[in-house]
Amino acid sequence: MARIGVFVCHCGENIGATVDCARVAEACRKIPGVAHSVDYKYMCSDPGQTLIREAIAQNKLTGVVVAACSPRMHEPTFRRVCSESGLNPYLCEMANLREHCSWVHEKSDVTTDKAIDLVAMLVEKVKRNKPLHPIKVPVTKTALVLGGGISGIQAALDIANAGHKVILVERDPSIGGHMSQLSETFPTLDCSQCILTPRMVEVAQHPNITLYTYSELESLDGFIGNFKTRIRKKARSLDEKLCTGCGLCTTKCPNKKIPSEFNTGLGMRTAIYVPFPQAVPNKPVIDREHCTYYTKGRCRVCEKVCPTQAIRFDQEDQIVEHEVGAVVVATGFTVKETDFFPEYGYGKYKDVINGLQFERILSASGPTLGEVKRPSDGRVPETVVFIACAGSRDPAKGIEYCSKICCMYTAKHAMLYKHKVHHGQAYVFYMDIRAAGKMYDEFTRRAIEEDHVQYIRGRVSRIYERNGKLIVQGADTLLNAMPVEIEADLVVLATAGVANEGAEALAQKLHVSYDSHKFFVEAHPKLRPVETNTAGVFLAGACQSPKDIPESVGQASGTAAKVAALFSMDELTREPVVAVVNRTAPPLYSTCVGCFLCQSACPYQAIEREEIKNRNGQVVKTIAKVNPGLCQGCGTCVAFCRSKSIDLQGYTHEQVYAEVMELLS
Amino acid sequence: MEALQKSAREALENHKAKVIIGYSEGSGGRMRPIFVQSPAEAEKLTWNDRCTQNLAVYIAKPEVQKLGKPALVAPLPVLRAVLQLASENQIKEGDLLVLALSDGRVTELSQFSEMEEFVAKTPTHLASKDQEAIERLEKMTPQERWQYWQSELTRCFKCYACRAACPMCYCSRCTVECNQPQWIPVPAHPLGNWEWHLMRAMHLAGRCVSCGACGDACPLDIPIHLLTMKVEADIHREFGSQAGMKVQSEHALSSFKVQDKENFII
Amino acid sequence: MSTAQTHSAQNLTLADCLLQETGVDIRRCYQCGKCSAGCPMAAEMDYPSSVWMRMLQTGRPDLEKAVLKSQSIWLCLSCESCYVRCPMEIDIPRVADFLRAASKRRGLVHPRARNILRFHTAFLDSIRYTGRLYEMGMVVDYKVRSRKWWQDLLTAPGLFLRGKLNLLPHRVKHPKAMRKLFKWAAEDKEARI
Amino acid sequence: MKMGYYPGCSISGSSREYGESLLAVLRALDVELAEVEDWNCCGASAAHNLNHTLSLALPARSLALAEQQGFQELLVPCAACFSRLAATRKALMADDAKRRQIADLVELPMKNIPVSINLLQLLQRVLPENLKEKLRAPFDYKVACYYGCLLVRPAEVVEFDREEDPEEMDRIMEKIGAAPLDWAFKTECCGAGFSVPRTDVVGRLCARILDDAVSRGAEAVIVACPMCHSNLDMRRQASESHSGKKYTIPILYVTQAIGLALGLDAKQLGLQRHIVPVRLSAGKSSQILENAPA
Repeated sequence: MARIGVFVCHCGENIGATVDCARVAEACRKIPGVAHSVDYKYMCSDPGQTLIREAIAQNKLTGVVVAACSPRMHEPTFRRVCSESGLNPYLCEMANLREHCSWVHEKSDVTTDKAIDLVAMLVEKVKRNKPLHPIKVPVTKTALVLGGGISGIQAALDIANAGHKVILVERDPSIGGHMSQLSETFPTLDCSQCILTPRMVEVAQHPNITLYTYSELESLDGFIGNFKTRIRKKARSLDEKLCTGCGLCTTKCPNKKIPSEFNTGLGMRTAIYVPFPQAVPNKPVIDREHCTYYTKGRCRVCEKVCPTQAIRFDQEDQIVEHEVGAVVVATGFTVKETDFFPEYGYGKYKDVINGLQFERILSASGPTLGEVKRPSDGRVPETVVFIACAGSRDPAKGIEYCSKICCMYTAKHAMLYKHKVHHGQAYVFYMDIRAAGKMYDEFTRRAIEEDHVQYIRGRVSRIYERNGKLIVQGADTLLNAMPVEIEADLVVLATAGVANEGAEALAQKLHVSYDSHKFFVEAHPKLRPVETNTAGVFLAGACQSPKDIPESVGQASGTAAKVAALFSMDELTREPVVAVVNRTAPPLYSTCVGCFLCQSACPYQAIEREEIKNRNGQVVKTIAKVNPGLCQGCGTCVAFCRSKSIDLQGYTHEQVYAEVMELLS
Repeated sequence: MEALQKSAREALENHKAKVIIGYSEGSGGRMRPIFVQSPAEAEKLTWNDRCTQNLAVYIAKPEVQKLGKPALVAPLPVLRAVLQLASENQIKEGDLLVLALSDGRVTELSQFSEMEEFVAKTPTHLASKDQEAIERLEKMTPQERWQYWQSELTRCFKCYACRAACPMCYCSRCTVECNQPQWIPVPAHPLGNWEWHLMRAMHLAGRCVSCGACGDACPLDIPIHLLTMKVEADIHREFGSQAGMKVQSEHALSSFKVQDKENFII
Repeated sequence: MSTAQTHSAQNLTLADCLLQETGVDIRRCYQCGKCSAGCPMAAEMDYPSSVWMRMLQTGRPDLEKAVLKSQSIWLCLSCESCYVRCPMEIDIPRVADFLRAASKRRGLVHPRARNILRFHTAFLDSIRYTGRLYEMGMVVDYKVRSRKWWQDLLTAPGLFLRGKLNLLPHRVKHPKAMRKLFKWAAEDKEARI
Repeated sequence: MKMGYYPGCSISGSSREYGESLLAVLRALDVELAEVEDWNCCGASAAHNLNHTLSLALPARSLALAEQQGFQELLVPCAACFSRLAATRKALMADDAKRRQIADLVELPMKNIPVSINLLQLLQRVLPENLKEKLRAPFDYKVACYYGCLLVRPAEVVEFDREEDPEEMDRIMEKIGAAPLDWAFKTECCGAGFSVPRTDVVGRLCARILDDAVSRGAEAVIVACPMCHSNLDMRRQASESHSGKKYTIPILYVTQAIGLALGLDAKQLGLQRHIVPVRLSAGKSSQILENAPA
């Protein structure tokens, strides 16, 4: 027979002023199974807790209902009190008299009646509660970092420096990401590569970091603390141990006319190549799509010239497997191409380029060695038009968001252009200048005031070419929308920052959510910005939304702190509020019929298949099984199960039904 | 008809199947299922407009499974039921042979992919009387519709013939048999009847192949098939998916998608 | 002047009426100016489209009246270049149609736009009676209305000699049906704002 | 194949050479047209300027007649008519109440409103792949294809080609041996409905168009709309007085260019009706085309 204790809290005036707490305690005393019922001013205070402790001991209580505030704050408090008194903590429930009753109603008898109902429901539930025990899972103290841009580098270094193993996976032949392509960085105008390359080298040399470049994630299974990952190491066609990075092969390769990805198509590279001089690792790869040996079956010049005989034409992709405890996703973003803009010529004008291309033109390591020359004819542009919001904040183009970084880099571009071409004229068409950040607004003001960049508030309607000039048709909305037509030599579109190609497929492999723009979604926009809905998978940098360098680095360090905190424990303790598939006596074994509709409904991939075998080892039935490591206790599967074969521990059908029936009675 | 008998006979003779589940004449002008186990019996198989039972209901039954690999005489709804059952992991590839009927022809199908192809090119519209009845219901005001179903469902005496006739009702323990807690009251009172039929409609949402067998089976002629058909049509319209079309189907109502709107969560 | 006088009885702004009648919501406009930038007529307009969008957004009766009195709304050629490039997908030519109807209704047509209005009226009158455009009749009608007797006098003989001018109108078989359409359209809600 | 045909008022009047050349070319391509009986003016561009409902009602009557006469598709060669008819169909398909009202007024059912297609869409379909082999006199000139406003936009109404820098007419010109130019004013407005009340505006807008075409070496401007044609051809004087330059470049309908390439008679194609004489340089396709103004 149940012996339930009811403890009604006044929460000072919070509940006491509206609800007649004494009457609630009095009424609850009459509920069958209630052995003890009292009210008290502050149940969470020390004397209040003592009250509960003593009552459990004296009345041999089998369950406790604390009628007080939201369980968010004090459920752990009261469960601890029960636990200390020898009662399983999951036999304690809270009725929320504050948020659900006193704060939302006027003082009246009906309000008190409702409070009594709320407590009575919980009493019926607690009568059916079963002792539960926290779930313990071990933690593998190795982190997987996906993406070797500045965010991935930062996260990897921070985790490695905290003493944990890191596996860093980068899709391209070298780490460095977009930051390695930039010329200078705002608002300080310091050289991007100069501050990045030491970090890249540190990654390569760190004893705790295993680096896989030219590699991609194949799969990720398991759950927090216990992931299993498979990584595809694409064939470099080269024995990395033998290669010294002398670079002879890349200079001798006869196939020199391949648009360089690193130089955004503005420069050329060879078929065997290192993407840029500071690459880490400084070992080439053979681009099999373009290599004459792979396309036509002859050449092998690189093989002949290699002093260490490192070339391996027959090398195959390799799959490596690792067990990891946490994942940091730092796969970055990309920018829209200029062919995204019909009104700006569908990408057919060579001198209409995007911001990343202009970075390469400005960069000392770029195709023009840092001299500003336009792509079509190599002339120094005398008039350059920069267009902000090219694709961003443009619902018609399907991108309604602000790409955040363009205002700043456009100001930087215009400034650097003026620094290099003193007599040149720079125009910036903008809608708003979004320069919120430390020293950011000062930076854009400097472009206008010191470098005399002409800012025109308005969007460009059209660009067309005439006699080697680009006619930019805009309007000045601060001057009664007066038409403005500029004959430009070069136009730089600050195109929208968008999710990487393949982001969706990656998100599905990682089981993380993504938004309609394929950016990965954080667990909470304010309070859990670096976590995802999948426990143990964290987000850093622009794969979550466009971000500048400081923000990406900050977020990366945030993920590292999360990972380090996770790795500080040998075991994870998890709430036992998980779903369980029932088991019954043979020949049924379980009422589950194995339709597995719960499997597709589960947001956490927590449902597995379990084969039930008879004594002879034959499979007699395949039923669903919930992996308690992955289950988040959301209850979706419970709602879907037609045969009511799944129950959520702590919220079983029987418990919830009893609560509802109590309310209806 | 002869083509059907011939195919059935061959299937048995060539050991492609051990038992043919089909239709034969019963008493009083009604059709009944027949389980043909020898080639000689194949002549009892028949096929006409009165064959409204969904024979897919038998394939999961243990007593039928004991007879060995079955071949199922399958007009379109039966075939769709087979595919839906396969999508719900109730049948495995190769466990079943299908003698699909359409336009008086018999097509032997053994692979799921063949069945999917067959279904895809066959029109799946509802019978005109059902379509009209649904349209009539749609035109009613919510009050009128409430009245209508109130009067229809009050008559139900919970014989569960609808459940027995439905190939999708294959649970080894039905919710109505669950008494801890007792979800659906056992007696046939109006509230309990409502609960039963609403639950049945919800459980079939996104799964009903619109065969109408439940309505045909009802001894009181309550048109309960309209409930599930209407839900199915709505799902088809809203989500584009249709039950019983593909084995690897995205179950419209039970597939979590990150793109699903979560605007109800603050 | 109170808004009650300016607008329909419900104290609605012109932007509200526009939204109700046409479904076009000019509150979406964020003043990027792309419409004005690409407008072939912007240079001749007193208020280019992005400016009158802003004026309407304020909901101020004086600015609304200024828009309806402007020449701009009559200069819109409905070439749709603003609409296809508008990042907010605002149907600006449709807004111009609405504003012209409202301007005419309230007698606020800009003096320099009256010839444009006269031309449109002559055009519609021509089809009101014959069903098809009777170009010569329409031009004569327009000349009577606009008193621009001499304009085009030199081109007409050339057109005639090239067989480009019909001397007699073509009439549809059911002129009554045409008149019915005109009568029904005259009760257009937009024409009443 | 028999297709519904909605000529529109201009083709029946001031732009009859468009209709003549169109019929001649389609006859040569074995395409039969059947004119919608008793069609009426679409109201462009006056109706939508003054009364939105009228701008739907006028085209709706012609569409209803076409439907009654059993047409599922209508060829509408005038870009303005095409735009009005297509927009009306779209509006009425989305607005049941208005459609029923108009159906009652015109006493016709209006259930399956025919789809309007423009001339380029039709040519896209009917010009044979091996057209080049059939040409008697390839039209080997540098041409500027001028689409104007309403042929390609807004995309949701016309559902054809690209809104900016369209390509279909260029492809057609390539098929008859011409060299279409990449130029900047393919879709810039010529002033359409302002021809009479604001000839000055038309002069300014057309001068920009002609300037760009001429400066890039075009020998002819090709159009597929009577409004564009009359502004660029008939209003040549206004353009010249605006820019102070003299333009001799002829304006040809796309059908006239095709007709010439197919070897049809210049008169049959109505070339003599142009205000700006069609003089194309000799020595290329060994044809000298000249017409004295009548």
